[in-house]
Amino acid sequence: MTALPQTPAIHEPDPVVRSRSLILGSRLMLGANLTAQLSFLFAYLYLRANNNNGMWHPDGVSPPPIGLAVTVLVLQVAAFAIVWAASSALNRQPGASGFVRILELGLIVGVACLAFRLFQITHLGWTPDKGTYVDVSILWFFFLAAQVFIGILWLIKLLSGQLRRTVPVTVADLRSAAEYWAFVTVVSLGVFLLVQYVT
Amino acid sequence: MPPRRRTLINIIAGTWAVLAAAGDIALNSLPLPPGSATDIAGSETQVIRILAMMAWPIFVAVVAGLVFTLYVDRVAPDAREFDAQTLRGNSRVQTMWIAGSTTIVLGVAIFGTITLANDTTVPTVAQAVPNTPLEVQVIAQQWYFTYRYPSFGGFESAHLVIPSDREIEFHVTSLDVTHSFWFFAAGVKADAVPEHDNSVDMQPLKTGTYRIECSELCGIWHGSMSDDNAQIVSAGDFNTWAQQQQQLDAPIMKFLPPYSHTYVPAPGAYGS
Amino acid sequence: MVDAVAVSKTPAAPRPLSRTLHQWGLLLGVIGAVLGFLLGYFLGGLGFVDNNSNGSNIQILLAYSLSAVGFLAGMGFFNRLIGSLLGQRPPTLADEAYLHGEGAGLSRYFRLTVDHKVIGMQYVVMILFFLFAGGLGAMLIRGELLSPQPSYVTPESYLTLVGLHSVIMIFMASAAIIGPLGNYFVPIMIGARNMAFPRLEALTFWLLPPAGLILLSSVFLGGFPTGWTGYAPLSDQAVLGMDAYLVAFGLIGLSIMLSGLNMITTVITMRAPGLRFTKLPIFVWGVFITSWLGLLAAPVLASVILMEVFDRTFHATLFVPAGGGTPYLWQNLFWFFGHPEVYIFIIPAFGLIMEMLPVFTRRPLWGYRVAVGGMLGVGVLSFFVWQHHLFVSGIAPALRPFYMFSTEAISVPTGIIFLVALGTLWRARTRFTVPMLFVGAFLFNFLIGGLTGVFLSDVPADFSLHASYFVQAHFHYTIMGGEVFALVGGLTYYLPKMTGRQLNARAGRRQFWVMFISFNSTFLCLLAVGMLGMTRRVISYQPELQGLNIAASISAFVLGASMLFWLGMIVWSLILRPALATQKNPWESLGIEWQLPTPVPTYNFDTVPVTWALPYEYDTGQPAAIPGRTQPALAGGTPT
Amino acid sequence: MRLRVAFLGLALIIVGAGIALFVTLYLIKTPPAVTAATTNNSVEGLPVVNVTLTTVGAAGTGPHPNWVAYLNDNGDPSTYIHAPANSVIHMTINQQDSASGLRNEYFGLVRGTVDNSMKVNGKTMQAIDPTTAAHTFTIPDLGVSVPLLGVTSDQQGNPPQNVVEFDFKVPGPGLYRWQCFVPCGAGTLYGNGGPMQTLGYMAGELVVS
Repeated sequence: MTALPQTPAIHEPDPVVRSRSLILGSRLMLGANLTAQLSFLFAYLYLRANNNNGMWHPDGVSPPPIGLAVTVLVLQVAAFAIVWAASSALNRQPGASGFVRILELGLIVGVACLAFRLFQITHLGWTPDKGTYVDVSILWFFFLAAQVFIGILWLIKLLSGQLRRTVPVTVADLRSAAEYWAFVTVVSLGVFLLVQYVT
Repeated sequence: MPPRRRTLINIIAGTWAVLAAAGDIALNSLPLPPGSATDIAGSETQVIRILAMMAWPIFVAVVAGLVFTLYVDRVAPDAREFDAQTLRGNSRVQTMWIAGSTTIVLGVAIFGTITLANDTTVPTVAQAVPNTPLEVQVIAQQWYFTYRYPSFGGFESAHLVIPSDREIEFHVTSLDVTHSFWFFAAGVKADAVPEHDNSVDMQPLKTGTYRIECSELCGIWHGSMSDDNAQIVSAGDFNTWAQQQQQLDAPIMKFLPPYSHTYVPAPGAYGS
Repeated sequence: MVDAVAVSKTPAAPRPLSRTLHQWGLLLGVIGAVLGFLLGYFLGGLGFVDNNSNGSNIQILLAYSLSAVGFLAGMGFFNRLIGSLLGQRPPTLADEAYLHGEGAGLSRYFRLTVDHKVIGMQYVVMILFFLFAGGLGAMLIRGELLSPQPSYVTPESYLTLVGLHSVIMIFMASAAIIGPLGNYFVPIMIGARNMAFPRLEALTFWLLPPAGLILLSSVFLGGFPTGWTGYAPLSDQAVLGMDAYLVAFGLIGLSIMLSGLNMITTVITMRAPGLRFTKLPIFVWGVFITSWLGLLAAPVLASVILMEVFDRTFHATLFVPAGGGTPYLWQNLFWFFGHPEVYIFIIPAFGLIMEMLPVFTRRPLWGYRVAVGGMLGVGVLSFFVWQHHLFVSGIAPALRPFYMFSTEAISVPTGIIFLVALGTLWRARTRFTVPMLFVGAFLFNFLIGGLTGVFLSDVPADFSLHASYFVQAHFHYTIMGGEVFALVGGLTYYLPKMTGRQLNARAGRRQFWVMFISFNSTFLCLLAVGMLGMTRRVISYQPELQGLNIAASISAFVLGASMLFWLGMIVWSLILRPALATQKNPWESLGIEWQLPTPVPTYNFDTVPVTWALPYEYDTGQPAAIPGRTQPALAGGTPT
Repeated sequence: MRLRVAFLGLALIIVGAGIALFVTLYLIKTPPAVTAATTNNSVEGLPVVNVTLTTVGAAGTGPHPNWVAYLNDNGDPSTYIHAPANSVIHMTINQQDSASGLRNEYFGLVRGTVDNSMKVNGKTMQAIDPTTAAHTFTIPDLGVSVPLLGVTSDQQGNPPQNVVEFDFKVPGPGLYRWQCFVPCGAGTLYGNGGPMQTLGYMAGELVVS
């Protein structure tokens, strides 16, 4: 027991390993997220195929208003595109702070997207007893809203660390966030197509 | 290989052969459940028997191998002997093992598929008796099975009675949560799912009184949702019983809903 | 910005108040839980959802969820999260060291500590607590089944008892090996100083005690009638205890998922230089494969629980046919999670026994690569078999042959584990220590578990055996006879490393034989009653089966007593017996974990060794790597 | 050291005893029993015993005052009936609840009683319209099932009630569960939750000794 040298009292984690772990961890999280989304997709298609009692899509239930839905989707795509652009900007010039303005814009668009999504959910005129199309869609919208909310928190974390000069944003951090937004955007697009057109 | 070890291996192999053969002979003659009251119960019994006869020698072989390798060469926990021979693997043995187990698995799967195909198509036994299958609806509700006989005016009964000379077509459905209709002796098990028609065919072979139980957890009285008085009776007895039951049911007949494979009962899901 | 300046002036300033709060984290957590409960109860009572006559679901759901959040907040889990949202400076190295429990005594076990070894020990205690709580349920169930009619338990209590026993055991089993031994030894075995995400690791542990307590508290709300499978629409109908089940299971699923994420990342990114995947100890492989199952399967559980909450609370009809739903939705999604879940139990046990086998046979693991392939095969196939739980449910009859085949195909990779075990044992001079006895018992029990599984995978046989005690005995053979036997053996093996004390070998040997024989006599009887037509989860059964049930119950009581005796042995060696200086490496293992001092230093390694081999080279007697110094290349040990 | 061990042991014993007490109390909680009153009458040579129950739309007392319930003479929710073996139970049910309708119409039929009939307010009936049933009294293992006619809104009396009387034979000793088959657990899915799954309300046991 005494033959070995004492370990140092304070051990500094290797920053390279740390950043690899963060990238890998966030991608694994997307994998887990994907299986959750797939179970919603399964529920949607399975209940649609079952149409028990004719209650998949009973009379009087219409898809969400197309204008609002398109707005939410456009904001979602825009937020993703802006975050992606910020990530590219940082990637081109690591260390430069030009990306901050772009990222702030992305945050604002993201918040707008969340606000419109919540507005959409509360103004659908659906109640949960109006069949399963309504049920899966509402639940899925909520799930997406939660995902966007997490994306917003992520951007806030990056921005506040950068602006207060405590935790400068690294290329890897921003790329992970951009990948996350890409994922949420693709899912939103899929949900939009399903809920609007595969009713 | 030292002679003593060879003798030991021979003894183990001999023990395996004797045990495996004795077990399989016993399994071949044992009256295994669920018995042979119906054609599908018979084929289930046969499948269970064959699987058991395959599993037993494998079980004995692995246990013999374990006992041999563990017991014969064991040393005390604090012994400091080492075996000089270091084995890291043997690709031939591995390939053989994998090929062997894959073959067994394929065989079992093909055998199961064939049995399943036979069970779900026309029964093989009843061809001598030309008749149409008797439709019997099993209605599960919390916590009771009732039975409807659409070819007898749709009367309903609290006990299952079926004739032994006809093929029976069960249609299992539920009025509330998921139940499972288990007619053990007949080898019939079918989930009763609300607004879903789950159909099973079978040909009774033996008359008798049997037990029916619910085999899917359905609430407080799940354990009591059984009936020890399910009967397979002769054709004559069945007709007598059906007439009696129709008389008993006469006061309620006008209130029963028209026969249908699934029901959407009047008090809806959440009342009203 | 004022704050930032202040912080940047004193970068390494200690923060006494936050540390005091942190020190009392458990107490604050309890206070947070109570406050969260009250807040949730209040918010739920504001009346934005109609109550039904069972009471207010939303109140209970919010109360439980917020109490879990409050508990974690009190423990200090959100400090860093909120800090980073506010752009605070990351914790200093001194803070990190404090969080690792550096220099702290026993108190580090009772607060948020991110040292993987502390978390491993916390897991040991929690697993044992829930193992015995679930075991108490089993004893009560067996006591009730002494008579074929309800005797001392009412039917409603019986269902709750069955439900609690099953969920507690599922919950215990899903973390039984990967929690204590995986967290403790995986970082050491891969030459890392900690997990990739230490805070996340602490979170995966601290999610579980609230989950367990919420689950147990369901008895105050009338219990839940559905067993662990929670089949809808029965669960839509159940009283408020069902909400406890949903919240608890949700937390468990979250923990499984996060633990999987953390383990995968750790194994991929934190391996010491030179440690290739082909040189990973087999236990690490087991944990690694399991983690993938947890990561990909548990989110499905989370989403299906979300759907059930929606159904119960807002009267949606996802599982109610009258409103367009279908019970099959629950069954499909639940079992899509549920079947990988049972391999989450058993694959770490495979890894664990294969890790112990070379130690006691004094030779390399026979066929390391096929062993890894076997576990991988089990893991991959486990995602394609879930419909074998639905053979009698009346959906998709055409798919039955496929699922029959895929289920039976799992026995090929499982058989490989037996091949590897037999190959390693072949002509080895096996040392009959207590852990080795448990390895042998694992192989025997799991053999029965596996062979009975073939009966259930065969559709015609399954028509007779499905949902009977045969199924119950089958999965107890795999989980209790497999995983729990591996856990008992594994803890006996590793406790000297974890605590510095060794269990009494003589008492252990006797305990083993009692446990092994009573286990088998219990579940062989139950296999028989299942074949004779006794349904699972019933309080009354056929009177003619009473004899076998009495035999099973008495054996079960003996089994329970032997488990209690084992617990007594642990307590005896840890607390009551005077501290004995045991050997550093009582099993003479070559594994790197045994080359470290006991207790293991906070950051495990001084310098991480760079040259690795599989730690099974007993012919040379050389450890794979010796921590603390850089090794010259070993024979056969150079990275390939 | 000694002290610590003793303290630990004491704490363990206290906690263990507490858990054991709680578990025991939880497991054996049963509603109050209704014991059959003996009479001098006999039917077909078997002694007759009397049992009287009341069904109400809301129990009014206990932990669930708004649940439907069978009440005993004291007005407590109670469904545990104790009766002697090999006797005939003369059951009187004061039915005070309104109709909610049967899920399976078949239970509108009177079965398993002496003469397969019942008396409602003195009038002999063999079946009722399933939509007018408020509850049923059904012992599946004895084949006994009696629908209880719901009170209508224009019915007189205080409280308005239908008195349902019937006789049924009790075999040898045993435990027979009984329940109601009208989905009357309002607000729960299929009306079969809550009171329908709780002993003392709409689920009970007939203990024959």
